Amino acid sequence: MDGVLRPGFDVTRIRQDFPILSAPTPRGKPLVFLDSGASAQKPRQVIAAMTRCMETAYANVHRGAYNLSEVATESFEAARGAVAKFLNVADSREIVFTRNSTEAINMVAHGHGRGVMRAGQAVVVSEMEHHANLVPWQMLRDAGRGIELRVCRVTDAGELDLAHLEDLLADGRVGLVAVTQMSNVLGTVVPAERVVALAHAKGALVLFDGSQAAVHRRQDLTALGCDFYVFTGHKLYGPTGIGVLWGRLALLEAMPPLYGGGDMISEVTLERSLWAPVPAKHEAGTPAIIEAVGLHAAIDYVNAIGFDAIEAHERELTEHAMAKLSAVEGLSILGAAQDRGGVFAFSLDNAHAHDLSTLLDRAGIAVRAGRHCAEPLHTRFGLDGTCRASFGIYTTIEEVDFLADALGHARKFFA
Amino acid sequence: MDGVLRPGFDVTRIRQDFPILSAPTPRGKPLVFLDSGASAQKPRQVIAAMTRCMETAYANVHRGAYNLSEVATESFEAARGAVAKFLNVADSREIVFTRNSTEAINMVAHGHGRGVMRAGQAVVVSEMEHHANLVPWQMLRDAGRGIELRVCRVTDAGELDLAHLEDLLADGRVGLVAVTQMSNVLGTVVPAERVVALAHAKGALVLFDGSQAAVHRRQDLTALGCDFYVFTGHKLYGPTGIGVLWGRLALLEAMPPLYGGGDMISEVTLERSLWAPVPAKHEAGTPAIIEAVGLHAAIDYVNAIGFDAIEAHERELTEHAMAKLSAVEGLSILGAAQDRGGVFAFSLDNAHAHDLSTLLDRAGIAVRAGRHCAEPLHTRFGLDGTCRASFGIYTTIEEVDFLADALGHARKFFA
Amino acid sequence: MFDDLRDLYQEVILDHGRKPRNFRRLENATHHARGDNPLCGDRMELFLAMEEDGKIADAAFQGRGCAISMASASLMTETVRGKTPAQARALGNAFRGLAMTGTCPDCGAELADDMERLSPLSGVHEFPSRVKCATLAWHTLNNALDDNQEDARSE
Amino acid sequence: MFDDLRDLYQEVILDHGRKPRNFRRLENATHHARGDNPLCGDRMELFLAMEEDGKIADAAFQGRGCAISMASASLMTETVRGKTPAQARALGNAFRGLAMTGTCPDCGAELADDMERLSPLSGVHEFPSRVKCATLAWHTLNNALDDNQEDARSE
Ligand SMILES: Cc1ncc(COP(=O)(O)O)c(C=O)c1O
Ligand SMILES: Cc1ncc(COP(=O)(O)O)c(C=O)c1O
Repeated sequence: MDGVLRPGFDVTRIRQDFPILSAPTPRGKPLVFLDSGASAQKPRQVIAAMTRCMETAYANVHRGAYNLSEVATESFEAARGAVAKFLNVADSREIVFTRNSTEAINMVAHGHGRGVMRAGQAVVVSEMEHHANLVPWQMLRDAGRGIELRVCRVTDAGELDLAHLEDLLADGRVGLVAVTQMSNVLGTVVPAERVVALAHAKGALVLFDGSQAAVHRRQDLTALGCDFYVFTGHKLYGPTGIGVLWGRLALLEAMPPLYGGGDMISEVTLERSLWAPVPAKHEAGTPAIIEAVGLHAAIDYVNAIGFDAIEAHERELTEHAMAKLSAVEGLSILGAAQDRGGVFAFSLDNAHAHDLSTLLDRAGIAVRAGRHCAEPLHTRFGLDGTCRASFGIYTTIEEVDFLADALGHARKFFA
Repeated sequence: MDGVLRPGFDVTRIRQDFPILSAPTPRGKPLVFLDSGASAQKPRQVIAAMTRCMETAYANVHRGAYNLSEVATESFEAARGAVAKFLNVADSREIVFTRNSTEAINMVAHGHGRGVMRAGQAVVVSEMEHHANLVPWQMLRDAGRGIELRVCRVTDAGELDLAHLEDLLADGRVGLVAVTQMSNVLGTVVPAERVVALAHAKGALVLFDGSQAAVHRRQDLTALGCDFYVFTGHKLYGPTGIGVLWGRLALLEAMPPLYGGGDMISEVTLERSLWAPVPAKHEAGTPAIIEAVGLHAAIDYVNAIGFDAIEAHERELTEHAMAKLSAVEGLSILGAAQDRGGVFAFSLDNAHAHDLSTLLDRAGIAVRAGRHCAEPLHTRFGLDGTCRASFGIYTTIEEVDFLADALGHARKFFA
Repeated sequence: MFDDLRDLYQEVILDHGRKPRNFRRLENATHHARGDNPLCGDRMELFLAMEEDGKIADAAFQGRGCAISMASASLMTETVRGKTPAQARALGNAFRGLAMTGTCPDCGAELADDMERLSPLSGVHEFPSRVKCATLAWHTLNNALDDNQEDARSE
Repeated sequence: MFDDLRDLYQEVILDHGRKPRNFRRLENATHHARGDNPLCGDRMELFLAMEEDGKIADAAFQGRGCAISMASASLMTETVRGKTPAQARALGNAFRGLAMTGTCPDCGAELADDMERLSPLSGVHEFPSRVKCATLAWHTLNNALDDNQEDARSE
């Protein structure tokens, strides 16, 4: 493998893998990219894998009997295998490639929600969901199938209110608990094992939205024991256009397909069609072949660094950021969960989030401003919007210091 | 722009743009890639555009207030504009990015079919549809909403039977005619203007599956006057993971969204969500940003060559292939449409399609074997499967000759 | 650190942003509309009271948003008073041009004074994602004049 | 031009492919299954007649497919006759190994003769997309022995 990383964690070395971090900028200021939570940058290993696929090994998959198509099919299916290993699940037929997390969740809301759940059952989400894990369930609720939507509260500290979750589960009518494993606003890491235990005790399945968590923490779904899991390639240093739905085989098999087309059928007459086995059944049409190859390279890349190192680096950054940002006058950080990752939403007392992000951008600092696709959470905390800084494997302590410093100046600017 | 092409058509020069055509092969034989109809190869301009995006201009779109996100959003939206121009439609809000043609058609089958059409109405497809334009309509028919599916016959020559189409339309209950604009098996180019005239005269809308046609012929949807149109990026020398749904603004607005999530809503509370305006409403979640940029480069690439040149080259290839293949003993070509493009399905009298494709692969020739996701068409012609050779802008007369020659040898091999 | 941003955040803007003028409900409003910029969460409600002669007698707004959108709404309510709907719309068009390009070559003499008053917002043209903040109030104005009950959106 | 393909398409294969043996319905079949390879359109129906002692008395098939799948089915029907289900399954496993790797290191003496007869198909291991053609008949055999009414699929 090219670009094998030294053991330990060398952020300077890692930064060299990301061409954009040294690309020219409009005003010549170095890019301080603190929006990895929205989408991460891509290492050259990912870019190279996609290029190599297009330059030497590209053809449509599953269809041709010729060598090039076999090669392409092998690399596509190898990506599926790599995802299964990444999530530590044994059967790669349980890996369905999607466009992104959003599509993966919607597929469950349609296939399992409309196709398998029964009237009178309920779905539980939480107040801190990304819209991707809220709106599909609202649509299910509103589809006139008698499925209820329950919302688990978030505490003032920004944690999932487990006592409330127990209440919501108490009547045994909850069919599915669909919650984020890590908040994209509060940084809160949800006690996933507890959630599974509570839900399973009441006969409810569990879907985790791992869009953020899969980037920051090692995942072992076999140990975790959830029933569905989703994540999205572009946040994991992979390309856009590819995401993952994992589900237990029997669940994926029970789900009717949402899309019909090529590759997802085994027999078609004008009168009827027979579905192909899982996962093909849920992957109609030409899949994102080049992107699957890119995602495979991204997984190889983070594996080569290793989650021990990634988690340690993030812990260091997070603690440092907590200390530094708390010291900025007039700054308040949203949420104070015990277990949190490298995502910080904050407000400055004398500046609107949008104005603040414009200032920071001038200093070369990319942060997001707004509600981060989590409007109900902002409503719950009485906020119109916040700025958010989120870290990646290439984020440095110096960048955090620079952010804190810039925030101090921004407060003076608006004074 | 790098790689501007000389006026006229220089296939040697074009081939140099496609790295895979000179990449090493397992047995050292030059690659004769005759499976572009399944998926086309990618020119370096497309690869470079994607690489440039990832190396210098990548961030999530529509969300950040910082420069890099603005730059990414601009290039993403510029791709939408390029697609609108490519199809010659005035309003780029009518362009919805999808994963591929299959998704685009399914979105119409769900959004328009289930969301807008009424019980008692019918959809017309033809016998020569790709499964992508058949199975979604079967699923609509089987959804218990009282929508009928009618199938227009294909003549022995492999043309759409327009008299039958008129019959099917006669009772005025057809809401939508959804047909391929060019068959991926027969090469038949459908008289699209006639189909629109017949359908509109009876109050039916028209969707064209342009997956093949958009690659081979200049499209002008304003002149054509259809109502929905789909195509897929990977067949147009672009990346996988990106396709296009075009629909009239009012139709796209009337369609309820299929997926919920980020970017497709304008306001979310726990109780309800308001949809964003079209096209955002139909593009939930992080879109295929890098792939949209790649598709834009692919469109620029074919535009630089020009459809006059592309069509002339293909006409020459097609006529040559017709003559050469007809001369191969024991070979029969499926279909004999007046207006046909560079796609040939054929059978050899003494070899099964799959055996034949293995032989051709040994000679370096990549053709597809099977039913090409058009099982009902094969059933209609009483065939288990065929081999298919399909041409791209990089296909040469010499390659066609080589194919004809290899077919002659193959017949002797199995004699 | 941010000195080059004084072009965008001129003192007038910061002042109107902090203390927007005409920031209230208009009890005698004859026209009314909401405006919404989902990207950054700006939301406003605009009230107009029209005279019998068809001129805008009073304009006021409420809402929350960034300095740019608040200042723009504040300046707008000051500027449109006494104008006919047609004049107000024309001014809005000119302002959108200013916000997008930084100049207004077509602004004739009759708009000169008003554009002068709005000119502190011209710096926004260098910040594509902020143009919407500046134009939201004017989109909302059009909707109020149209009596359009849908939310205005600055696109 | 295709001389190096004689390894895959040995004369035996071409012969069995053109004139498959036991190509008929079995009227006295006790077991029966269908097999399907959607990628290339191979389809077959397999019939078994079991003796009272549990051995396979007769095996026959019908269907359409490529030379490899027809030859494989033909050779299989010849080979499994007189075997117990367990023996037939063991042979199928060994054959799948042969088709995938080209050799069968674990094939002990008791399988030697049968494997010898099936060995003309070993060339298929160099053609990953064709392995399924060779193994379809054996998948279908397992299903017939299981009395499984679902179509067999060679994956
Ligand atoms: C927690 C969470 N869920 C879901 C998503 C949606 O991801 P995508 O837009 O790739 O579907 C995101 C990211 O935006 C997220 O942070
Ligand atoms: C006519 C036609 N329609 C639809 C499709 C499906 O395209 P995709 O797999 O990219 O969705 C194809 C290609 O496979 C095709 O040839």
